[in-house]
Amino acid sequence: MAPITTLHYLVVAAALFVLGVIGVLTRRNVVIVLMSIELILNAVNLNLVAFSRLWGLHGQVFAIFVITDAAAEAAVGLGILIAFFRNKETVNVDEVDLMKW
Amino acid sequence: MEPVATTFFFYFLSGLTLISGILVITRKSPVHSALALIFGLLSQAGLYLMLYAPFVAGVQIILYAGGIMVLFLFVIMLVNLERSQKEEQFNQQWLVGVLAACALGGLFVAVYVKGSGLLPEHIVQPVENSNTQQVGVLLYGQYMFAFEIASLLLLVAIIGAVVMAKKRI
Amino acid sequence: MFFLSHIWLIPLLPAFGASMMFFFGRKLQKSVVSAVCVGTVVVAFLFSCFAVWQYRDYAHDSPGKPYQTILYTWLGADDVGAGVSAQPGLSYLTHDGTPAPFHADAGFLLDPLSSIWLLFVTGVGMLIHIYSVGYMAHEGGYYRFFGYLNLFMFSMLTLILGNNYAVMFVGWEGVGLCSYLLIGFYFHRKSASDAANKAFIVNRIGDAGFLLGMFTIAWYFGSLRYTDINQLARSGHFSIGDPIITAATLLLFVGACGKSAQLPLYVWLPDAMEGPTPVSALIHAATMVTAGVYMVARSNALFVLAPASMKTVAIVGALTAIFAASIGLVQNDIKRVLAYSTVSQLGYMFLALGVGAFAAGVFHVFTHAFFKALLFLGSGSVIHAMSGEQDMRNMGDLHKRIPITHWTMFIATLAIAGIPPFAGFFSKDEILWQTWSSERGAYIWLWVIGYVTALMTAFYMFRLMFLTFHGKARMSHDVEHHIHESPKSMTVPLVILAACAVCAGWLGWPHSLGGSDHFAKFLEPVFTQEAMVLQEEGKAAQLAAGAKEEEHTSPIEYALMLLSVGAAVVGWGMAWRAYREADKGYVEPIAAGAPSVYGVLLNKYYVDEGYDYAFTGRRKVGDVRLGAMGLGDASSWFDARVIDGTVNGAGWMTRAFATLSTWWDKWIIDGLFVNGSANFARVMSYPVKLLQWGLVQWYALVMVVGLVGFVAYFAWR
Amino acid sequence: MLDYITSYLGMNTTPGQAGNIFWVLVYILVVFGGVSVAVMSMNWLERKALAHFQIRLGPMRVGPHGLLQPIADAVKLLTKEDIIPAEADKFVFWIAPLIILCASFTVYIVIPFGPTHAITDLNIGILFMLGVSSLSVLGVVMAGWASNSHYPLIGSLRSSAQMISYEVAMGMAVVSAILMTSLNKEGTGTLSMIGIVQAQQQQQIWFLFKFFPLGFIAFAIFAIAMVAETNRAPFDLPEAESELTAGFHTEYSGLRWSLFMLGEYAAMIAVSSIAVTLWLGGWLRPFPNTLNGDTWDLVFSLMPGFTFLGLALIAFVGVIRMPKHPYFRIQTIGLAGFAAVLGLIGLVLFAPPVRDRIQDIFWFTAKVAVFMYLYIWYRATFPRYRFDQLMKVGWKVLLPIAIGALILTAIAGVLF
Repeated sequence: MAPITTLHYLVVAAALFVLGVIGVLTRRNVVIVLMSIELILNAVNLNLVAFSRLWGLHGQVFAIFVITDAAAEAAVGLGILIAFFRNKETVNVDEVDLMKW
Repeated sequence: MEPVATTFFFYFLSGLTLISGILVITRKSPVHSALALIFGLLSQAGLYLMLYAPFVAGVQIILYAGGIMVLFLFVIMLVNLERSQKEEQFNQQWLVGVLAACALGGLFVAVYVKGSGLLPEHIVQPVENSNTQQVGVLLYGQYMFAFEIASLLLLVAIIGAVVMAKKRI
Repeated sequence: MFFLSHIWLIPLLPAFGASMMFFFGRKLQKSVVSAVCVGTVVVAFLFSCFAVWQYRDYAHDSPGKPYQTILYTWLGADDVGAGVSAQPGLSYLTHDGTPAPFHADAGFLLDPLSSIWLLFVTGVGMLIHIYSVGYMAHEGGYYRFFGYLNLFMFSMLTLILGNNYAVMFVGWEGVGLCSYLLIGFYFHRKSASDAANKAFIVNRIGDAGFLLGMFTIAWYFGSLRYTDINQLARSGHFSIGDPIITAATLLLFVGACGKSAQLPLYVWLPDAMEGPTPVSALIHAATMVTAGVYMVARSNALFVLAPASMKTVAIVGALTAIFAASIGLVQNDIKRVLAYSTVSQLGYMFLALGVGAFAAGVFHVFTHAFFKALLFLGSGSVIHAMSGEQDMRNMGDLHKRIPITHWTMFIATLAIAGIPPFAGFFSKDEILWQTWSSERGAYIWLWVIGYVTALMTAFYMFRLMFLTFHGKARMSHDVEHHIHESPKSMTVPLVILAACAVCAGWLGWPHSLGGSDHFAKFLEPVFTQEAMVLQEEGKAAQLAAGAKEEEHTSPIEYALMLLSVGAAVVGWGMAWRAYREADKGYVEPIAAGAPSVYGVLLNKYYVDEGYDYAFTGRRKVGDVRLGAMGLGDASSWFDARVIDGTVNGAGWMTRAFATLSTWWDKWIIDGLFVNGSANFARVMSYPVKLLQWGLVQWYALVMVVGLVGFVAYFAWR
Repeated sequence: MLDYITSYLGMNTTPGQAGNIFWVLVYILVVFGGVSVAVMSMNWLERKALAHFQIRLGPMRVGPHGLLQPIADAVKLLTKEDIIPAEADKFVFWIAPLIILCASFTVYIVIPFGPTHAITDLNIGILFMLGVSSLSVLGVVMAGWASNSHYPLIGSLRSSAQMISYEVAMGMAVVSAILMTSLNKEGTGTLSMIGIVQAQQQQQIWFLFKFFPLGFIAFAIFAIAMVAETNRAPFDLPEAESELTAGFHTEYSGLRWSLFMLGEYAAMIAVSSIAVTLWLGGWLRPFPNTLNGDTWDLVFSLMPGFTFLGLALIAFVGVIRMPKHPYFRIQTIGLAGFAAVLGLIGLVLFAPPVRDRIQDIFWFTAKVAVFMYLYIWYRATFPRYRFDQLMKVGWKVLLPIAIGALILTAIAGVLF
C-alpha cells in the first residue's frame, strides 16, 4: 500500500473536524454538543501533532496546551450545564433562547 | 526502529476514530456517545504514538480518557436526561448545518490536496525515547509564560465551575 | 534620651486607658478598671519625671533650649521649617502676601514651662485618680467615670506638650469636652446637665476667641509653631504695640478668659461644682482652668509686644480676683466657696502675667494646684463623711471625727491664706511684690486690689474651716451617726498633697529671704528674652520676674511681706471671732452689718440673672426676649411666615406647571416621539431581526458559512 | 522461523523493544496466566487470612485446607446464569466489566519483572500505567449507570469522585519519585519503568530511603492513594456492602461479576508493582550495599529455592497433622503431592542457570506479595471511612503533603 504521509493524517483530522462541527450544529443535547467540541479540539490536536513531525516539537507542546484548554472548557461548560438544568429542567440547547428579543 | 505494519495500523486507528466520531454525534443516549468518544480518544492516542508523540499520547489518555470523560459521565449521571432522550435529537436547521459542515470539510480536503506541495518531503525523525525530555524542555523553557497562563486558566475554570455548579456558595 | 525622645507616648498612655474603658469597660470588673486607668496615669507620671530629668541633661549647656520632636505632618504641607508654596499641601498668603505652607504637625515640645505643667498635671492627676478609686467606689458608671478621667488626662497632656497652637487647640477642645462630660456625669440630675451645657457654651465663646487669635497669628507670622513665632517675635522686626499683635493677643486672652473663668466668662465655674468632687479638684481647680494661664505664658513673646493687652490682662485678673473673693465671703455651699476662691486665685495668676511677672504667675499656678486640689479633695472627704451634705450651715465640729481630713485641710488653708512658710505665701507674696514694683500709677491700685483680695481670701477660707470643723455640731442625728473617716485610698493622697502644699513653695524661696529662687531660675530662659526686648524699650519696670531678682532686696519688700502676712492673720482672727462658736441659726457678720450688701453678694451680683436677660433670653425684658432664645423666636416667626409662605407658593406654582407638562408629556412626547419612533423602528427592523434569531447554534451555523466563504476566497483567489 | 525465535535470546532487551512478535506473545501468555493464577491464589489466601484474623478456619472442605476452593469458585461462577436486568442499558452493561478488565491487564505490558523480563518498555511507561489504570474508573461508572438502579448509581458516583480525587495525590507522589531519577550526572530523568529501577541501581539506593524522609512520605502517600484507587478497604465506599448492598456491581452475577473481581485483584497487583518499581527498587535484591560480595550474592540467589522448600515443609507438616481417617486419605495424598511438587520446584530453582534467570522475578514478586498481604491486613483491620472524611483526607491532607514533599524533593535535589 501507499506509504502514509502527513496528508493522510490531515485528511483524517479534517473529517473528524467536520464530524465535530456537524455535532455542534445539529444536536440539541448540550452534553453531546460539548462532546462534539471535544471532537473538534481533537482534530486540531491531530493536525498539530502531525505537523510536529515536519517542523519540530512545537506542535506537540501546543497540543498539550489545547488539551489543557479542553479540560478548562469542559469544567466550565458542565458547570453551566448543571446550573442551567437546575433552572430549566432541560438540557436542550434550542430552549436556551432567553436572549431572543 | 520502524513500527510494524504502519499502514495497517494507520487505517485501523483512523477508521476507529472516525467511526467513533460518527457514533458520538448520532447516538441518542449521551452515555453511548461518551463511550464512543472514549474509544475515539484512545485510538487517537494510538495515532499519536504512531506519530512519535508518546508524551502527548500519555497526556491524552490520562487527561481526556481518565479525567474529562469521567467528568462528563459524572455530569450525565447528575443530570437526569430521561426526558431529552425521548425528544427529537436534532434541531430544525440540522440539514443546513450538515450541508455547511460538509462544504467546510470538502473545502479543507481540497485545500490540503491543493497545498500538499507546500509540505516538506523530508520527515524529521525525532528520537522517540527522548521525546518527553524535549517536550519538557520546550514547555518549561520557551513556552514558560504560556504554561503559566494555562495554569491560571485552569484555576479560573475551577473557580468558575464551582461557582456555577454549587447550589449555595 | 529614650524618655525624652518618646514624650509623645505620655498622652497616649491615658488615651489607651480611655479607649479600653469605652470599648470593653462595661464588661470589666471594678478592680480591673481602676488598675488599668490608675496604672496608665501612674506610668505617665513616672515617664514624665524621667523625661524632665533627661531634659535637664539635654538643656544643660544651653538652658531653656526647647526639645522638639515632630512625628508627622498632621495637616498641611509636610516640610519642616520656613515654608515654600511649592511644597505640597495647603498653603495660604500671609499678611505681606508671601505664600506660606500651612503645617500643623503632630509635634511635641518640652521646655521648662511645659515640663512644670507636665509634672504637676500628671502628679496631681495621679493622686486624684487614686483618690477617686475610694470616692467613686459606690457610684454607678464607674468605668465611664474613669474613662472620662483618662480622656481628660490625654487631652490635657496634648494641650501641654503640643509644639504649635493647632495641637494645643486640639487639647483645648478635648479638655472642654471632658469637663462637659464630667460636669454632667450625674446626667439624670437636671441641674448637673444644665451646668454641663452652661460650661460648654461659655467655653465655646472663649474658644471662638482662641481660634480667631490663632488664625490671626498664622496670617501674621506664617506659622503656628511656638519656636517660629518666638523667633520672629524676638527678632525685633515688630514694634512694641503692633496693632495686629495686640488684636491677636486680645483674642487669645478671650480664649483664656473662657477656659480660666475670668470676667466676664467666669460664670460656668461655680456651677461646674455639680460634678463629682474629684472632678472639681482635678479639672476645675488644679489643671484645666490653668490652661488659660499656660496659653498666655506660652505666648509671652507676643504679649510683651502688646502692652495694651498686658494691661487688659492685669486689670481683668485683678477685678476677677476681688470680685470672686467678695462673692466667696458669704457662700454657704462648701464647694462653691472653693470654686469662687479658685476663680479669684486664677485672677491672681492673670494679674501676675499682666504685670509681666510670668514666672511668678506660673509659680502661683504650681503651688495653687497642690493646695487647691487638696482643699477640694478634703471637701470631698467631708462630703463623703457627711453622706452627701454640702451646706456648711449643717456641719460643724468635725475636727475630732475626721482628723486626717481636718489637719490636711488646715494645712491647705494656711497655704492659701499665705501664712509662711507654706506654699501659698511665697507665690502670692511674689505676685504682690511684682505688682507693687511694676510701673507706678494705676498699677498701685492693682496692688491695693490684690492686697484686699488676700485679706478676703484669708477670711473666707478660715470661715470655711471654722464652720466645717469647729463650732457646734449642726447636722441631723442620723447623718451624725454615719460620720466616718474616709478609706486609705482617699486619705493617702490627702497626706501627700498636704506635704506638697507645705513644701512646694520652697522651690521659689526668694532671694530677699536668703534663698535662691530655683523655680524662677529654671523658668528664666523662657521669659528673659522678653526682658531684653523690654529693656531696650526702656521699660525696665516691666521686666519679667526671672531677670530681676538680684537688685531688688529693698526694705519695701520686707514691709510688703509683713503687710500680707498681717492681712492673712487679720482675716484669720476675724473668722475666729465670727464663727468660733457658730451654732444653729448663727448670724453672718456681714448680714448683720449691711444686709443689702449681703444680699447682693449672696446672689453673686445677679450676674447670672443679667446674662439671662441679655444673652440667653431665658428671662424677658418687658415682653421682648433678647439673646439666643429671642433670636430663636424671631427666626421661628420668620420661618413660619416668610419661608413657609414661599414654599407653599412654590408648591402651587409647581402643580400648575405639572398639569400642563403632563398633558404635553403624555400626548406629544410619549405619543408622538417615543412610541412613534419605537413603532417605526420595530417596523423597519423586522427583516434584520430574522438574522438575530437568539439561538446559539444558529449563530454557529452562520459562522461556519462565513468560514466556508472565507476559506474558499483565499483558496481560489 | 526457528532462528527468528532464537535470535531474540541473543539480544539483551525486552521482546517489545526487540520487536520479536513470537516472544511478545509468549510473554503475554505467561503474564496473563501468571496474573490469573496469582488472582486465584490471592482469593484463597485472602479468605484464609481473613478467617485466621477472625479466629476462624475459612474454607477447609474443597481440597486440603481448601486449596482447591478457587477452582471450585471459578467453576461455579462460569456455570452460573448470567442475568441482565430488564431496564438496564444492555450494551453498556455488557461492556463495563470488559473495560475494567482491559484497563487492569493492559497495565502489565510495562511492568518490569526484571531488566529484560517485561513485555515491552515504553519510554512513557509510568505515565502509561497511571493513565490506563485510571481508565478502570470508566468501567465502574458505566457499570453503575447501566444497571439503572439506585445503589449502583450511588456507588459509581462515589467511585468516580473518589478515584479522580486520589489520582491527583497519587500523581504528585509519583512525580516526586520520577524527579529522583533525574539526579544523575547528565541530569536527565526517565519515565520508563526499567529506567526507573536502573536509576535506583545506579544511585545505589532505593527511592524509599532517598532524602529520608521525603522519599518515604511520597511512598506512604502513594500506598494510601493506591488503596483508594483500587476501591479496597478502608476506602471501599463504591462497594460498601453495609451501605450499598454491593455498590456498582450489585446487579452483576456470574461471569461478569467474576470479571469485576479479576479486574480488581489484577489492578491491586498492578498498582502494588508500581509502588515496588518506584520506591522499592523493583527487581533489585535487598541490602545490595551492606551485604555485598560474591558469597552474599550466592546466598541471595539461593533464596527462591529455600522459599519453595519452606512452603513444601509447611505443606508436609500439614500432611503429617492430617487426621488419620479413611475419609481424609485422598486429601492427604493430594497435599503430599502438592508438597512434593513445591519441593521439586525448590530443588530446580537451585540449579545455577535457572536461579540466575529467575531471581529478579522472585524478588519482584516477593515485594509485591508483601503488598498483597498488606491489602488483606487493612481489610481485616481498618473500619470504613465516611465519604466526606474520605474526600477531606484526599484533598486536604494527602494532596498538600504530596505537593510539599514534591517541592522539598526538588529543593533537596538541587542542593545535594
